[in-house]
Amino acid sequence: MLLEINNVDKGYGHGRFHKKVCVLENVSLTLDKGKTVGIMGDSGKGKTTLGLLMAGVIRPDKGRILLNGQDIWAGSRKERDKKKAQIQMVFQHPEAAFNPRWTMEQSVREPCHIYKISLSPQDIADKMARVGLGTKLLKRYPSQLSGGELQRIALARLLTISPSVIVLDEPTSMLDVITQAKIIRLLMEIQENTGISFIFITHDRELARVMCHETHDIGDLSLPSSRVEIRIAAEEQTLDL
Amino acid sequence: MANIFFKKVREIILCFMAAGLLMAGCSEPSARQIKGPGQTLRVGTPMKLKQLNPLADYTYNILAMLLTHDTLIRLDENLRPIPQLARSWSANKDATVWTFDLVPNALWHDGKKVTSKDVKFTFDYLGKHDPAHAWIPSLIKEIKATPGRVIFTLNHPYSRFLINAGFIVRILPQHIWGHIMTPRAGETKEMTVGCGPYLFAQYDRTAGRMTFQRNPAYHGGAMGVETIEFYLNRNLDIITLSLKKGTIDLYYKYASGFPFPYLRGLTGAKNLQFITAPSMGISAVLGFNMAKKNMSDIKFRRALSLAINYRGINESLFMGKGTLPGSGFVPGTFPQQSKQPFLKQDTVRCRKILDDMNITDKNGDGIREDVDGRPLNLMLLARCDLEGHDVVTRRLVNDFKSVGIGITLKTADLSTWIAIVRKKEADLILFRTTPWGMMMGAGHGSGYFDSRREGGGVIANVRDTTFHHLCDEILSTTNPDTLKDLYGKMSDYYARTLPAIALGWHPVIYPCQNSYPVPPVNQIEGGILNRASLKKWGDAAIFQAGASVK
Amino acid sequence: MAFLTPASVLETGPMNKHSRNWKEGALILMAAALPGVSILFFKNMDIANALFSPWLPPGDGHLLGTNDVGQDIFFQLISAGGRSLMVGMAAALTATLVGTLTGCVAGYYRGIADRVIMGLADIFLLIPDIPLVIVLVSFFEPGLFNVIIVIAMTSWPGTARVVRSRMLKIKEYPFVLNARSLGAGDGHIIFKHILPHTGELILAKATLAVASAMLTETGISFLGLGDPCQVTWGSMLHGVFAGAGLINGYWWWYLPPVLCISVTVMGFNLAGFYLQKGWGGNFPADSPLNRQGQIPGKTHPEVPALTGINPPVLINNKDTQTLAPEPDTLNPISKPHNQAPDTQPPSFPLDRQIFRILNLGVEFGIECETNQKKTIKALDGVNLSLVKGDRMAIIGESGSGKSILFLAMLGLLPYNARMSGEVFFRGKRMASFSRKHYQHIRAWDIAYVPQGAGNALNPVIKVGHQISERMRIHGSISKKKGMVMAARLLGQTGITNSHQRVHYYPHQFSGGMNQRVLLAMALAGENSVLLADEPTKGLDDKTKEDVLNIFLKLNREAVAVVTHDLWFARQFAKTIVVMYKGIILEQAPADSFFTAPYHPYSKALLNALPSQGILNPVIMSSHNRYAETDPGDKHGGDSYRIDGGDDDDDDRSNKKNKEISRGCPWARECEEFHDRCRHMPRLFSHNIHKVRCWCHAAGN
Amino acid sequence: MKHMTAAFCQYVLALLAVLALNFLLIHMMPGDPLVHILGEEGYYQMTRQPPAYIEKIRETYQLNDSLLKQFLTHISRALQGDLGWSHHHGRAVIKIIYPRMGWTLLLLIPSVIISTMAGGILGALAGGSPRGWMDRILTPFFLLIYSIPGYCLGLFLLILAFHVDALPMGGMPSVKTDMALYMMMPMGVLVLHSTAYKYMIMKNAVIQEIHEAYVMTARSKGLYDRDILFTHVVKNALPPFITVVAMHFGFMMGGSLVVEMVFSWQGMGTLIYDAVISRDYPLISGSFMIICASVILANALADVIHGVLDPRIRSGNRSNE
Repeated sequence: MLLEINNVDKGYGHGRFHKKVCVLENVSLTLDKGKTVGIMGDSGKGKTTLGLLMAGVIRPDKGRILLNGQDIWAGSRKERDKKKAQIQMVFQHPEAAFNPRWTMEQSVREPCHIYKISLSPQDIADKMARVGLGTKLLKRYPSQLSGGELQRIALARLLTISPSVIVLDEPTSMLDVITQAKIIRLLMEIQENTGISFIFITHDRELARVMCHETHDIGDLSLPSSRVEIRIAAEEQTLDL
Repeated sequence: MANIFFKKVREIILCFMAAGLLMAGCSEPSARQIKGPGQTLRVGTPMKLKQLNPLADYTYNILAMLLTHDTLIRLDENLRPIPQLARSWSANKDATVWTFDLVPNALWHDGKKVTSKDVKFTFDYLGKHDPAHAWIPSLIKEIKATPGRVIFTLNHPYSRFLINAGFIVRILPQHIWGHIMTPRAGETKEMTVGCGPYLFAQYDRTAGRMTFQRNPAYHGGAMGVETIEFYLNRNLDIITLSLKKGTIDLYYKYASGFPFPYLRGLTGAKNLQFITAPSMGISAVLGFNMAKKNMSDIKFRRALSLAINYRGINESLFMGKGTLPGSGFVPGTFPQQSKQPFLKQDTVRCRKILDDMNITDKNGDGIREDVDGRPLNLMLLARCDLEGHDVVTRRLVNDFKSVGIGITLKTADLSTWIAIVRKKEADLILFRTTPWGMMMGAGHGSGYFDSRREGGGVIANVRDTTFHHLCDEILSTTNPDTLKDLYGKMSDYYARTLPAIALGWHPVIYPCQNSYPVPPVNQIEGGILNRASLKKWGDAAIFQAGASVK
Repeated sequence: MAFLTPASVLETGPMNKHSRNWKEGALILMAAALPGVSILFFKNMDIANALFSPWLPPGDGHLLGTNDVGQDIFFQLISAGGRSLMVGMAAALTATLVGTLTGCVAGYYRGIADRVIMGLADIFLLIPDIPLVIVLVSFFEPGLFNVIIVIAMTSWPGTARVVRSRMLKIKEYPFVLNARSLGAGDGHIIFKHILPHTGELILAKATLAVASAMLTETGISFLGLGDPCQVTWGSMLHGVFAGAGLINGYWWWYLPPVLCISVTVMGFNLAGFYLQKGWGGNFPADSPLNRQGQIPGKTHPEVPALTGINPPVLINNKDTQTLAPEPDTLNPISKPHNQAPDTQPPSFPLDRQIFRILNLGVEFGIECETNQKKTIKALDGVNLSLVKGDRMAIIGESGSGKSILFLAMLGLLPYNARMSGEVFFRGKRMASFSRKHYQHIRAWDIAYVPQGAGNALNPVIKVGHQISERMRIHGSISKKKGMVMAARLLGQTGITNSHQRVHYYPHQFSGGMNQRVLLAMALAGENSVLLADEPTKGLDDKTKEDVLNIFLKLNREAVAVVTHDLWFARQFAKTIVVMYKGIILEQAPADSFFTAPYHPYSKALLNALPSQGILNPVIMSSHNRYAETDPGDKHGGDSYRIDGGDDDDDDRSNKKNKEISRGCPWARECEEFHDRCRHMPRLFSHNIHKVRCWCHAAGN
Repeated sequence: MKHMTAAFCQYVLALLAVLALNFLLIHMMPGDPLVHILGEEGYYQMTRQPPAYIEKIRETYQLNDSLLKQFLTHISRALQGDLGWSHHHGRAVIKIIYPRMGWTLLLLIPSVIISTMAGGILGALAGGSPRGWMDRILTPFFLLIYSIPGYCLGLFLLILAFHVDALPMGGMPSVKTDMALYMMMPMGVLVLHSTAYKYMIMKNAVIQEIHEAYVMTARSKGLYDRDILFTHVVKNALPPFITVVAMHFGFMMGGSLVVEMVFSWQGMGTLIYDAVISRDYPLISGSFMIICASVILANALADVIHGVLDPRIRSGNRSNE
């Protein structure tokens, strides 16, 4: 089993004196290699939080996240980073996923720069071709590209460090139908070629049915006792990292 | 750790921010009508009053001396003692026993009779309770009070007892102050009761307006002026404007005339007369700390005195109305002194003297190095709250730099100034002398230099025993002739040893409405507002009736 | 009040350095710093301290006369200016440095550091600064150095608070989360990602801090607490009042310092405001932090307000829309180039047509990054008519201008929009309507349901009041009755115990419920025409069904819905209009459209639906025959940026680009591409369909 | 109410910290305070006496015990309203401060109210139509006023009064009736300066609010522009505006110090300045505390109003700004 989450809890504290609002309670999930697991549910139920947990961006209050059997939060910072490099995330808002002041080339080179892996222009061109884009886009700013293009470059960026799991947090909800179709087909294609497994978070049931091998509803996964009807703002508003 | 005590700044801020009440309201410039009795004298002053307690508040203490309280004797405009509560007085040969015969018909404002017991009580009470009068127990051995007479026996001969005790101590009613254990705490209405020619009427704290009524039952005969209104805490801009518009009659500030820069604002006014008199005090004095290395050498002090541009100071500070200062330090108003040459600026001679002393500019940075090679950098301590002193300091720094003497300026407020002087850190000390200060100690400013009189506003830099003997001699004789030649010796001593140099002698100018006859000037009582002028103005029915004063 | 720092309150999004405002700010800054800068030439000259005869009025040899000591006032003014500026700058620099550092630490590391630093900052902000300054200055020795420290001590909290709030915002942006998930260290994140965005803000803060530092310094030395030897403008004023300058009317002594202080401080304030865009001007749409090329107008429904993860400030672009009068007077712009006029007469009689739109074109002029003026055509030659009893659904992807169409029909176009063509409402030309008439129509005739995203509801007014507002203002019914009506309407839209929920505030409602409130608001006026913009956007399936039922139950004269949700369109609409890049590609009755669409774009649209199983052919890259002729295809083809003017200066052949843009908009992606497609096809009618594609030209 | 208690203890903490800082600072001041108690001559006389005598005097004026002890006694007494005894004025500090505070508030409260109203309304109108005629005239004018330092503004008015006889050149009226005449100029300066500041704040707040979606909704309901501006937009811009007004109250209190000096108005400003000059420790500490207390009170009040006006805050769901 590639990625395993067993009874993880996560809650957010609001402001100085408020008690914690629990969002997820004893969530368990398993993901096999080369498979796509879908997580569905309405907004405000904790899907994004689960995505961040799996990607190792935020730390679970209770429970463990195992990658190939090892807890990604155990060990020194260096080891943890190495493990976390295996799991990457694509975000819902394409234009917010890139630093607006950087050109696309700088953004694409960032992962390798951080992990000190050498990246030749040829690698970049090949990755861009993999997602169906020419290299001319690299000289432009994120604000000069469309949503679809940005999302594809985000994928290309992750492919440069060849992760084993990619968490897709509603990647196409901001895009229109045709672009969404293209991205979905692209993802399926990448999965076939490289065997990367996906966690697909969406609120669109049909899309999940088309894309994923198995799907779970966030409602059944997470059964928090103090079920607080949280509005969408509450869940995403304060990420106490 | 010096910090800034801006008495002068307060002065300026006073003139800018004091609770300026525009007398008789600008909006209603009342024309002067001459009416009969009930005249009002309106006095504008920048002095600030904090509490109605003659022992605790500096300003009210002055007003008490001037109006509501009597002293044993008074000094007239030529500094000769004249009777007040004491009808007559006499001293034994070696000035150790002084007897005063009291005036029989003196009454307190609340009607009780003034007795010799009150006089005895006052001296004992103040000696015990008031730190400011701590000299009484050490000076007076014993006071005997018989009906109509008081006899003081002193511990040692003290020829100026008449001035110090006779004039300084305001006689207090025993039946009121007897039960006040802490004289400096709090203020009550009955504290204002005295036996002087004027009664305290009322004080409006917010508007800063205080009124005194004439005391009909005054033993020396009722004064001429009916009521006196003081407008306290007024800034000089407002006072100048009010004088010009005739809404105040005269300006009063203890121990200083009208500030020269503001005089320029009054030049055009036709309704004003300017009474001038040579000032008893010196408003800017540069004292030398004789203990410090170079300062102890008279040649160096001479060189310094030659470097200063006295004419420039006269123009800047006194608008050219002052005169060149004499090396005898004591201004002309004191008759008993010997003629001494004037101080002049002579940079050539000054540089020659410094070169002879081998204090030359070795490294060419414009500042001379003293004998053992260190740059000559003198510390000038100045009071930051005295009128015009920041002008003088800037001029001095410039003058000394031009002859190659570096100056580090340190300005300090009164308390820090006193702390530094006592620690003897500063080389040059800038201060002022008040008329009363010149009378202190053995007189002629000796109080400022005698090293045995530490503390207070004095620099006490002369350790020379000949000077100490000279002072003791003056204190032990009352014979005017011997006093005259002793003071002559003192002026010679000043000119010869230059303990301090007066930066300029200047007149004191008091503006007042020209509808008044010219009043006598008594600088000890603060200028043109004194008992003599109040008496004189009473006869001339020239006041306008009590104008409704806002 | 003279010593306050407005900076902490006026902070808005950062600004791009290219824009015109920055240059004006710099200009003012230079003009203000002139008196001080001149010190550099006269710095060490000792003429400023040479003594002449005192109290001279301006005249021979002395431009501004001499002061009480005899120094020349003019040179004093210059050397004092240098010192005042030096003090101001030094104090502002220290304050900004300390503020930025503490702000970063507090903002990034949160926890105790945040509490402690912010606690300290609050205390310093709470203390009124002049009494503190006087106490501190009289505590230290006189000297410019102490004055600098004291001013810095009282002004660092302002910067700290602002930097901290900016850090908090940016820290939670996806590109930071992304960097963190990649394992980037804190240093990398702070200096590479976060600080560049706060650069302008810190610069603006520093400039404003200089202004207030100078004010404080002059205040201190005016009170006489500064260093008597080192003259600054404040101590010059102090000298004036010691020497009775005011009463004697020495204007040449007190006027110059006062004027210098005021001009310099104003210069810095102006520059600070410009830098901070606190100034009232509009925000250039093209700053790199804003979505470039998108149709300006945050309220523009096409561009989704960024809800969800990140607070909207940074990405959202504040458009220029204002309450200024609507563009009633339309200035005709050039006829859309080579647009073949549709000769097709409208198929319905005039009286049954509620809305008739003839050749409508809407253009927006925005400044792009490279500062050229660029116009974007949101709508390009639209011909449409909304007929009585019709239920029309306008389909198209975001950015195709469908929402702009509604705004044009309502006359709510943003300030910088330029409209061409005609819109007729019930046969009357809308351009001739007065503002009052417009407002009457919107109140009683046309109901508009705005898009639910962002805060379409006023957060501080009760929901019930907002629903009944339309009636209260015009129909003048009482507030209480309004609430009852609102409760009824809310109930109709399916919200339970609406009597109680009417008193709630928008933030207590979920996304779906907000949408229903907007619907109730539109239903309030029993208006005859209903225009709904994306009624089902961002809703989950169950709520979508409820909304659909509501729409089905409506009995309005005409209903038009803009949506990208094909499922909703299929259930609700009678006629379907497909729009792409501001041009209508196909108009057809619903059932025949969904069974057999004519236009290739419509086909691709239907195939892309997940419910259809995403049948689009696998496209490795978006090259097709058409694109091959242009190997360096810069566009992935689906860029929904409208091809307005030439926005890629590095493109090889602008002419090529122009030619493509004149052709059929879908040409690049179209499967049945043909040479003819290089020219824009007309709207041909093919039995009951109207389609703009050459393949169907045969019929005419 | 949770939100209220959090803010409340924050303010109490701030007050205590302010007091501690102020007490520490003032007591570190060099220079011997006795000089001001005994006066120049008195001090000179005293220094000639034996050290024991001096020690007794210092004892009577509590200048000897340790700083900390003095501070604790000061705090405990302050809470009971007894701010110590000022030897200069011979009266309890609280009695000195009370009337002076009255004069300052008499000057401050009306100018705060007037400037908030004027600044708010003008700002809203100018914000409502950016680059309209209102914006073009008012913004440069207010920026000019805002840039001129307070005391310079005061000086210009004083010079004006110097030439125009009707206006009194500062100072306090003794007759209550023409209080307005004397108050006119100092208040004029305060009002002008703070209106300029508040105008700019409100204008920018309104400009930002105009771009919100609910304005579009309101316009689509056919409301008149004025109604939209004042019911919708201003209601949203008000809460942050109120916070700014409170924070500004602190600055105005500080600013009034200078205005009182320029117009010699017997308020807290002149009191603090005199106290610092004459080293009257109890008075400095007391008046400093009163000023800080009033500023903190104003901020607390604004927090309450902010909560009332903005329902989002009231329901405890305060956004993490």
